[in-house]
Amino acid sequence: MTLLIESLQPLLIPLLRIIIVFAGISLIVAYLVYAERKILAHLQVRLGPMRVGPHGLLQPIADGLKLLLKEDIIPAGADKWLFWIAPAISVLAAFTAFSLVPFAPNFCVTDVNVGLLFLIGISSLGIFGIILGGWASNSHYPLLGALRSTAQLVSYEVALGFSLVSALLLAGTLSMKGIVEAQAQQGIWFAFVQPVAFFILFVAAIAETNRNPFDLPEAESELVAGFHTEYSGFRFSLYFLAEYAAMVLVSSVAVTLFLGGWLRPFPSWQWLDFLDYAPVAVFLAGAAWCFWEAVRLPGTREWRWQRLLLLGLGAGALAVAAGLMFPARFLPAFGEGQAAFPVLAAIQGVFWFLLKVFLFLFGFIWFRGTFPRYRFDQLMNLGWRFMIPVAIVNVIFCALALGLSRQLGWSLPAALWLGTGATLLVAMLLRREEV
Amino acid sequence: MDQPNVTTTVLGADEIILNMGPQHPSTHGVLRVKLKLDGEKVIGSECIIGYLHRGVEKIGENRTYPQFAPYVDRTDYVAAVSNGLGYCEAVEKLLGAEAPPRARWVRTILTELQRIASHLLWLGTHALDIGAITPVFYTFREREEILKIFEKYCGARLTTHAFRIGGLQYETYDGFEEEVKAFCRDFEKKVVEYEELLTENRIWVQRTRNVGVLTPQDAIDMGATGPVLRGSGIRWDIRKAFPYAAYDQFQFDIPIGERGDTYDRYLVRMEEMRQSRRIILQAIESIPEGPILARVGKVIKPPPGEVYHSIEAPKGELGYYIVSDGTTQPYRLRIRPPSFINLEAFDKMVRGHLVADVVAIIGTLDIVLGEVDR
Amino acid sequence: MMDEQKKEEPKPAATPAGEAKPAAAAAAPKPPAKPAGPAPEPLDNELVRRLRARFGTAVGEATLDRKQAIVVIGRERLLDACRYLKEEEKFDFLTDLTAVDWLTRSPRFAVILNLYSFPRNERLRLKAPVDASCPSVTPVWGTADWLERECFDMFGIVFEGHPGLKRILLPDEWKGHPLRKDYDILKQDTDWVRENLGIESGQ
Amino acid sequence: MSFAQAVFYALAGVAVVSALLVITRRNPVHSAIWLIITLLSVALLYLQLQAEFIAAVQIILYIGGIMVLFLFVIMLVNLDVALRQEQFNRQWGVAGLAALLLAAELAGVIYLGRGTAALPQAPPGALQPNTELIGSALYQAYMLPFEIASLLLLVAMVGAVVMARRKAA
Repeated sequence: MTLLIESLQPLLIPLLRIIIVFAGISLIVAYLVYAERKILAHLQVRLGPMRVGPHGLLQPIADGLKLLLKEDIIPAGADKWLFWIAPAISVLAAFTAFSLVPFAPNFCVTDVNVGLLFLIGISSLGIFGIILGGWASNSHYPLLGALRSTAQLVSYEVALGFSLVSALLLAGTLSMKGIVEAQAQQGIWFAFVQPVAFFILFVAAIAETNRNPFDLPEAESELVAGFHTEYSGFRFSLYFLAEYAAMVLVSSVAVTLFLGGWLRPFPSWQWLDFLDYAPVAVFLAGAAWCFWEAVRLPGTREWRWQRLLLLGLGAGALAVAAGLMFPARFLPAFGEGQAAFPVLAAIQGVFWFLLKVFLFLFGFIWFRGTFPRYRFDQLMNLGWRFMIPVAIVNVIFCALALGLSRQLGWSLPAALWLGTGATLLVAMLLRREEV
Repeated sequence: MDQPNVTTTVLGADEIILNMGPQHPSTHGVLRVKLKLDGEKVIGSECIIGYLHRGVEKIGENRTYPQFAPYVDRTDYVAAVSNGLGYCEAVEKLLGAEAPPRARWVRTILTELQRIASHLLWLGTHALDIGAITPVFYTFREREEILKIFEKYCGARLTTHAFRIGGLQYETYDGFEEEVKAFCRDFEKKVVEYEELLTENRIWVQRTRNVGVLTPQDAIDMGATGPVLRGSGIRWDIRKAFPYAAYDQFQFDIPIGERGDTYDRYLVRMEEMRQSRRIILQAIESIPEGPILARVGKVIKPPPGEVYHSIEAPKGELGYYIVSDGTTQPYRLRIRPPSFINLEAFDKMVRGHLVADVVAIIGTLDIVLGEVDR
Repeated sequence: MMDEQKKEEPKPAATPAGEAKPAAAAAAPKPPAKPAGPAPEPLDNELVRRLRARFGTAVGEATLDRKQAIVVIGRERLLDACRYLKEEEKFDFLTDLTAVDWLTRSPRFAVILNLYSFPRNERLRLKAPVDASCPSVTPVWGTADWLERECFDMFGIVFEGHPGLKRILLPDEWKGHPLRKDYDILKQDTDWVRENLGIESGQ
Repeated sequence: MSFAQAVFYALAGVAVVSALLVITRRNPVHSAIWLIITLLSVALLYLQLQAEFIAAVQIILYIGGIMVLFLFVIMLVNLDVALRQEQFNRQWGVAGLAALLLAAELAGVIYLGRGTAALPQAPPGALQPNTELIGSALYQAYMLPFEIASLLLLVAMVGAVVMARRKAA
């Protein structure tokens, strides 16, 4: 018995991490949907969900329950086995890939030395969920959606891959953690020296996650709902989950590769060290807002519960802020003595990482509220005749710059900016040809 | 694993038939389109309509002239005021009567407001079809203001029945002028707002340029009217060609397109909204005082004969052909529906385009199925 | 009345002398007291004369009703007349095509073609008395396609030479033509309703 | 049998069985799925051999790329016809015999040479750094073969484009 426990010991910590990541991502995804609805609503001069909980905060839970309880319909002519398994593939691929994302220096499920490759490999399995789901439905719209999806994902994966290569060249490693560490070491986020690659990654990421303006596989006004037209209830919610998880995933990859992962902005500038206290400030601000709102509520009885809730939330936020500032000397367990506030130091990486991911996700939602949809041939043209050539040119110039700085001792950022300029020139030429 | 009994859709390298509608998000009602596809390319199409057919023309033969007026509101139900204007003027012509100036001025104002409302609805849904989900909320915001004016004027927002044979149903309410002026003042900025979202948006231009091109010859041959005809570059507007209501009193331009594509029709309608605003502002400044109803008698009984009267409805030429046999009911009442005839050009516009363009083309035709099917 | 005349006058500069309207306006009698109202009167202008010269007896009565020109054309020369009007007289736009059921007359129906000319800014209404069939004008104006289908659907008039004459608004299997005068307003194809909608009555 | 061996045999078994299913399924989409499973288990075998890079590339290229295109093409063709066709033609007896002969020959060779061909033990840990080693092997030691192979692929690609074009014209 003890032997069994001992042999399971090495599995325990990863298991715990997996559970934390899984639960965290599920929560983020659920509230991402809420955030999307809210942000879109405010872009569109309306309020969005307001009914379930204060400001509709419990809406995701209500939605989830509704989807779970809905009737699950399998179309008569469908290939039942595939119809059943396809959404599961999508979700599995999206969630498994998170095991390779380094959320903080001390927190990721696993760090493999070919981590990035594995991540891309696993996330590319998600396509099968779409293809097989579209095919198994045995209906025209899903099939067309699946075909569009396939072509789109395969095409943009190439551009995505090339944009990653330039970051890899700079980092000199395929390990996700190593890439962030390389950025810390070089004292600059790769987005600043490889803006073209970052831009291409951003656009390709939108295309890979089927988001507007590249949401053709599920273009509502053309293909009803694309590949998941025939899906309902729980299976539909799986697709939904997979799609949003994929959004978080590509944002995480982009943040890791180009925005310095868990690093705070300008980690090498000492005078910006006060930024380390940003998490505390956020919670304090939250507490202040709660208290202010509670005071502002009308004094009548019907607002009593609202007020209590707000006060409770404010107190909770205050408590969290206090907890973050827990001094080291009362916590011998952390004992290294490096950080004055070990809890804060521990939360630091995750805080910045998620903040950047949310910024990225906000971009996704903003795009959705702003742009019309591309047509299929235009999407392909953009991918093959603009993005991929530019990405390749960018890789070449990036490698050249690296060579110049290594062989001739040029300053690396200067060489890279030169390369970027050259890439932009090429891009302009390509653009002109198209018009 | 059991041997699956899959009946796969025939998707050879040749053709498939794709059925769009009658329940489809972007067929604007119950239009059903059968598309013959080669891959995603359309090589033929057939519109199947009539799902909303209510026999309006038959009803017209069985109602007295005033009784029928509310029915016309329900043909193009997003431009009820225009329908009412056309019908009332047609019957007035049949009677040989004419509405007094004040009535004509108010009719013009309300009809132009209705044109703006109808175009706003079109803009929102058209953008939505092409994937821009935000403009629809902005346009509905402004449309709401117009509907509020209608509601204050006649108590209804959609099927207004605002006019009466011989003039107006109601006198304008207190503050009507101010509210219309306030709307016009704000609306100028709002149009700019829509244009900022779309006009120079690369994707919008790519999605609409050279899509659904209708040459001037084809437009005339297919009987297209309204913005569809003007988008093809023909400067023709019934408000200028055969002025009715009080349009001969006001200055306005008729925008036209150059290439006859979806983008041109978009620009034409955007400019039409501005011109409508211009007309409203001129009209509101010069509303004459006086009676609002001509003396047409309690019982409308036109002498035998027939008349065709048409107006420039938001969607095109809306005509009423009425044959009277001297009784209180029309002997024959024909509505020339602009949507129906504009939709006829659909097949010509859609060939050679992709499925995604079909949606854009349905949107640019600005059809209302209530009017197509009547 | 004065205002009415002004309106009827062709506005755009593109218009050459509109024959029908000014002649009519000159001929129009002063409107009498209210109850009488407008009445049709005979029309005789250049266009009608040219038509008569070309198509002889096929051109029937020409009238001016509420200042709108109406010309009756025999069904056998209808297509030729349309072609002539489009090509020579520049009536390039078929605004509308419909029919009227004169139950007691013979021929029973009148097919109405509402023409418009962009260069002249002028309308002209053709009437072709027909019984059960009428030549199709689809070769002349593309618009006629759906309009003739609707006419067939509603009146049962068969348009000879139409590329695909079938019902357009009603279901293909529907029996009866609703706009005929002997089709009561409450009448419906109850068999169709029962079979396809599963209810006893659609009303 | 150690844990590693058990994993190996399980993966190998899955690979072989699903490979058999690939050729026996009537529905090409199902065949493709079994092929994916075969490829996946092979990738896992690579992983067991500490060849992480090869495993990742196997997944990205074969499963994420080639199989997706396979499925794409399968969906475009008429499956009804494929379902109605005979899956095995009359030569299957001869083919089976040939396969049996080949298997016997392989078994014989392995049996006869069982002492001589000792396979080297897999290194205890991963070759570090895995990716760099492959990189330097491909670009230094095997530069020429690598370039020739890529040239071959280029030729194949150009050929495919030319063929597709001619058909369209």
